[in-house]
Amino acid sequence: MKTTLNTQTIELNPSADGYIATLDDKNLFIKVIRLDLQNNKMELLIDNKRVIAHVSSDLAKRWVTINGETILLTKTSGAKQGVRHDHAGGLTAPMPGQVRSVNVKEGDEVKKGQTLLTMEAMKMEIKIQALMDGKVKSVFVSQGDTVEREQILIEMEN
Amino acid sequence: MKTTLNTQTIELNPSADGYIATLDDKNLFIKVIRLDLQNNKMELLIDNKRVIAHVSSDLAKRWVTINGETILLTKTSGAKQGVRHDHAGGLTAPMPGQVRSVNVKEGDEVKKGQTLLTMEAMKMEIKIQALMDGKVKSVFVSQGDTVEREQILIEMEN
Amino acid sequence: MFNKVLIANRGEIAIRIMRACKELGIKTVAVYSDADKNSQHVQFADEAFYLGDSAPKESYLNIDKLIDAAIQTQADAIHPGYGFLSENASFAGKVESANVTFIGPSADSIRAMGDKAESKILMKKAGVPTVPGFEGLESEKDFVKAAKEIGYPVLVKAAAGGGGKGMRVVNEESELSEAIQAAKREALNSFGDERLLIEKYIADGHHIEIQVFGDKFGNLIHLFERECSVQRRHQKIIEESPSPLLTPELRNQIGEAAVKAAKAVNYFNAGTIEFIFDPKTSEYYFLEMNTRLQVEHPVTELVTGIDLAQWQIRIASGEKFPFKQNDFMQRGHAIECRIYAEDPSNGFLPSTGKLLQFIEPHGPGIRVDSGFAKGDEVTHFYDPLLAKLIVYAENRESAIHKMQNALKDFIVHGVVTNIDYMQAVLSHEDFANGKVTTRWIEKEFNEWKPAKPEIESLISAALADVVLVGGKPQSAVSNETDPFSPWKKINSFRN
Amino acid sequence: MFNKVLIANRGEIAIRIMRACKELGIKTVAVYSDADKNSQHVQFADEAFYLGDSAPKESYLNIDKLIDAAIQTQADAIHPGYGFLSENASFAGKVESANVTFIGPSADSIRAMGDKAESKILMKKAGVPTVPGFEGLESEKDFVKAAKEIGYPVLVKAAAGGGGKGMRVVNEESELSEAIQAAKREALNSFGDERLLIEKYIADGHHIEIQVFGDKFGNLIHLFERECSVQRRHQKIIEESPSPLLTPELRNQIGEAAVKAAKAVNYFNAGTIEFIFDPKTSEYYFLEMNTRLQVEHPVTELVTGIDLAQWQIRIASGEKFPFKQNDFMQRGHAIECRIYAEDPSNGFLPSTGKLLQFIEPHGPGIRVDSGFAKGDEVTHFYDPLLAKLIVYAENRESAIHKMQNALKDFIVHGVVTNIDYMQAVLSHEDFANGKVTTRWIEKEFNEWKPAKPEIESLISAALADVVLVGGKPQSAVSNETDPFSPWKKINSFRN
Repeated sequence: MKTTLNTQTIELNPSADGYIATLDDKNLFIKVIRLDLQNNKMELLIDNKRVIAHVSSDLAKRWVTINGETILLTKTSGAKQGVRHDHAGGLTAPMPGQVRSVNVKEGDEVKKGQTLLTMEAMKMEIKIQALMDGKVKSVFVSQGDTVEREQILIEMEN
Repeated sequence: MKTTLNTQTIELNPSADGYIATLDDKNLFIKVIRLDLQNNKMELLIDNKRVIAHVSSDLAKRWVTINGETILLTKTSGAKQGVRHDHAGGLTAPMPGQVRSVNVKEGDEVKKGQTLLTMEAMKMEIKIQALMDGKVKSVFVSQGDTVEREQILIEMEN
Repeated sequence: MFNKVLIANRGEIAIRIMRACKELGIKTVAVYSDADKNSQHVQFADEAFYLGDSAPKESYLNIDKLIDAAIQTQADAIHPGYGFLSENASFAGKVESANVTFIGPSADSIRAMGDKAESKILMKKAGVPTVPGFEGLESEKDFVKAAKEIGYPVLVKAAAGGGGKGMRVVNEESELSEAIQAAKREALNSFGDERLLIEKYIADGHHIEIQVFGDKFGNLIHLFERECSVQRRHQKIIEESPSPLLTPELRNQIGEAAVKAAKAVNYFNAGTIEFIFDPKTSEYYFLEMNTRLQVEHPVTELVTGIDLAQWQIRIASGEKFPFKQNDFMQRGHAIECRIYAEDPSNGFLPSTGKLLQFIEPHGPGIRVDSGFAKGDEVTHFYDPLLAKLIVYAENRESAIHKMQNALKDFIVHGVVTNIDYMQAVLSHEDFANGKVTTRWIEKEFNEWKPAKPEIESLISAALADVVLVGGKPQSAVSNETDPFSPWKKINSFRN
Repeated sequence: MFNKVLIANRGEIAIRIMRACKELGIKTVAVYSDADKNSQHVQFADEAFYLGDSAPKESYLNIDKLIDAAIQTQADAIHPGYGFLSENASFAGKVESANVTFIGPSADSIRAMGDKAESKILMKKAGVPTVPGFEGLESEKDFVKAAKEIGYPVLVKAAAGGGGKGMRVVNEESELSEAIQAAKREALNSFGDERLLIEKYIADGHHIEIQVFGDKFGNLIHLFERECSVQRRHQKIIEESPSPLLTPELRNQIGEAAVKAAKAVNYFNAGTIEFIFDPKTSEYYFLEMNTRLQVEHPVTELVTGIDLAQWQIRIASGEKFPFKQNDFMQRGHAIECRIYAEDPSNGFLPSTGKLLQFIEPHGPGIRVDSGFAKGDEVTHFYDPLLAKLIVYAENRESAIHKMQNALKDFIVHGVVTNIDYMQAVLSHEDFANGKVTTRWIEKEFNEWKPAKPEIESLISAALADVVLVGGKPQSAVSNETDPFSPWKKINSFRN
């Protein structure tokens, strides 16, 4: 089975007493020592190194904590169910909140870094800025709108 | 749905906004406020009294904790799946352990309270005594045997 | 003693206060907004009262609704927690007018300390050191003259202010005019009051605050200091006691100054006097008083052994505070880390979402004051504080080690947190040496980034999709809880 | 300092010691038997070493296997915990002979305190009060004469004994002969040694013990008392500090006696001197010394602020103990309840099974030292201690309230526990008044029965079958954690 997380592809195959993971043409041998389904916790031997990993899953996102350090990975292939479609060229709300001002309209030419829209969330002002020079294709929200996390606010074209 | 727990029969029927429980011809109105499946915890209103109950299930056994007090109930009817068959007239091991001595043999007449067998578990001696006067029908274990909880040790006949 | 207390707050502090109530045998009432209808504080209370919409002004900031809730639930008293209406003199007054006890200081004390200009004048009169500067100036000419007298850099700040709003650092005269205009504008917008103070700017100061506590009979003592210099965007994230900076003499001096400050406003209940401490000169100046229980009160509880939340309630109910200054000493060392749902590598932007995992650390000397559990939703409506992790150990070094271990065991998935960032801060040499000013984080951690995924993380994530499937492991080795549970089988009631 | 420590124990104490190691930066090795292969202490350690069969003599009591484990894992030291081999002088000696450090006192100290007759003679010589009586008697005539001199009731007990075995109370001369024969027989069977002591029987005594701690350089102090009079079948179930009985003068006196006792055997590391205290006369007598860390050490940690487990390790590695007697004081009040898997209404018979639920309480001032988690199996092979619940508060009354609340929040399903029994004990007037002798429970709680099922319990159990089904609630209201998890769907790897 092949999985791509962020930009890294991992191939997993069952072996006699565990799994073999292949990354960048390197093989690693994995043995499952113990699974704790209560806490989504796995105790593994990866090439004989003991690894305790907590893993949570939310659509294409994978949260992994090993030795206290938490990493957020995004499954970019191999996620069969319900992967959220990332809107190419779209600027999405980083968190739920309210639109405070919309500074551009359809067809405007904008510069990289220009503030297109401001939001308010948790008493903070959040600026939504252009990622590159380009043209505003569509504006989906107006001042005062309540928006959800990852809702598309503005669509750009280059 | 009817359930008998210990000797008490409860009938549950759905109602407009919850359930009606009938016990001893008395009706109680139950509203489910909140369910926490993570912890098998229910928050209920029973006749407008708020009850928070943790319930666990093991075959016919139900463990219920309300307000810090834990009660062990046995489902004696309505438990469709895998109820352990209680062996009529049988004396079972109260806990896992080892048989230290068997003091009777098949056909022996015994008096109520007579020690039929001793077990050792957790460094303690446990006496298995006759519950009433009677005759030993079968002895299923010998000295030194390791026994499991609820394993039948001796069968009696009156 | 009260029979029932309403807690006009949410999250960890609501639960903290409810615990105190329960241990005193008092019934508790939670209040909640739409967003909080299944929150932990609602589940923890004996009863819960719905306030309204998730927006604070419709719920936790709505004075009338809160007083109505107290009357309807027949609560004897209201505890305001911190934030929200806790320092609102008008709220305190209205609560008392409704014949409900306000668990906190008098409305007059809150009012006196609520205005930065007024309170500074009061403190000067009382002989409490304040930052050299002037209040009540109006013309720009007066500000220019004052700044010259004080000496640059200077700070202009809103008299009615708080939270860093309406505040500007001015390094030279040429910047002054613009700074005054900007600060006035912000002050007017935020507080409806454009009055400004001007004072000496202490660049590399430490934030040291003193806990005070008193009863309604004039007994008031201090409970030593908390050092709160680790701040991001003017918000404390790590607090500790004792401060690594203070000598016993300085501690006594500052403590006595704090008592003087509190007595000047006839203070009772729990309060905190914030000072700015200049490590170069060992001088300290009154900044402001927080007329409520602080977020970081647990560090004081751990080093002194007192239960501040319980005593707040007891004092409010009319009990005497039976302790004298000499009854208390600091023992050992306590540190608190505030665990926020925020992204330190992205301007500390709050992070919202469902908590897919939430495992709190535990063990000797570890205390977690938490308002969340696995499955809860972190919304954008309120402060993104998830929990406070507080440790106690024999000394500062041991406490840091304990905190590092405890942070490793704190597992939060579903929102980005500052846990890894805290680890970086704690393991920095400056922190170990106690050389941390309020601007230290800005300077040292501006470029902080979370670690890149290691090969183990990638493999674990890929493997999880295979072995942690549908609640049933593929492997023979498993700790599955209850393989024979009848609840595993579908047993629909209506069938 | 050590690089790696092997913990020759299991359950909560193994985890407690591993936490201490982790905070000191030391790697940990767990050992385990078949029954423990998935136990919490195995999961908590950095590495785990398999010993053998579940029977203790094949695993946790097997000296050769343990030393071999330490050598194979390259551990620098072994911590024995309590129970098992912790007071086995031969084990301590063999560990040291294998060039592994034994974290505890010297083998000589253990040996000297291991024999009740020998240690009593030593203590008399050192000027430590002992129960009036005689050692070394052989003929029945000598016993009769001794008993007459002491005055009835008297106690005969095995010199090599422990745990109540080979012990008889004799109320009058006519019972003496039979008691001696019975005690000798038990002593021979249990310890291979039929020597007996005879001494005054103190009927309504309190069990008061003193924690001592010292280093290898002759520094040794005491850390005050623990009152451990709440006992069932000679086993402590509730311990606290301070004792409600002691005056400051008595505390000092007993403390000094304990230091004298420990110094008489050149003691170092953690140890406990047990005394019997007669509340009628305020006299106290040496009973025995436990040459190891006690189960109830947390109450001392909470009132003094010291981390005993960490200092055990530091002292063993050769560090000096830097504290003087006056550096410590008791602050506040700590109580420990031992949570056992046992049935108090059925002779405290151990209860085994799978833990269907295991929710530990938490909150300010609450500490849980636990060795189990939900899903774990409680087996019949070992001591049925599930966890220790320890609370700290400002005074005894507050501590009792805190404990009562914490016990309410401790939820264990799958085995019968003593939690409800503890609640009954804690809410008894005699306990509130501190009037509890070691025989009090026998007298007051012999007939204790758990509560009968209330109507709410019956309804909840019935309803659970309906609404807690297959991980999916039937009701619209739910806190389900992750409704969209891909792991909910079957995603078999091999398909």
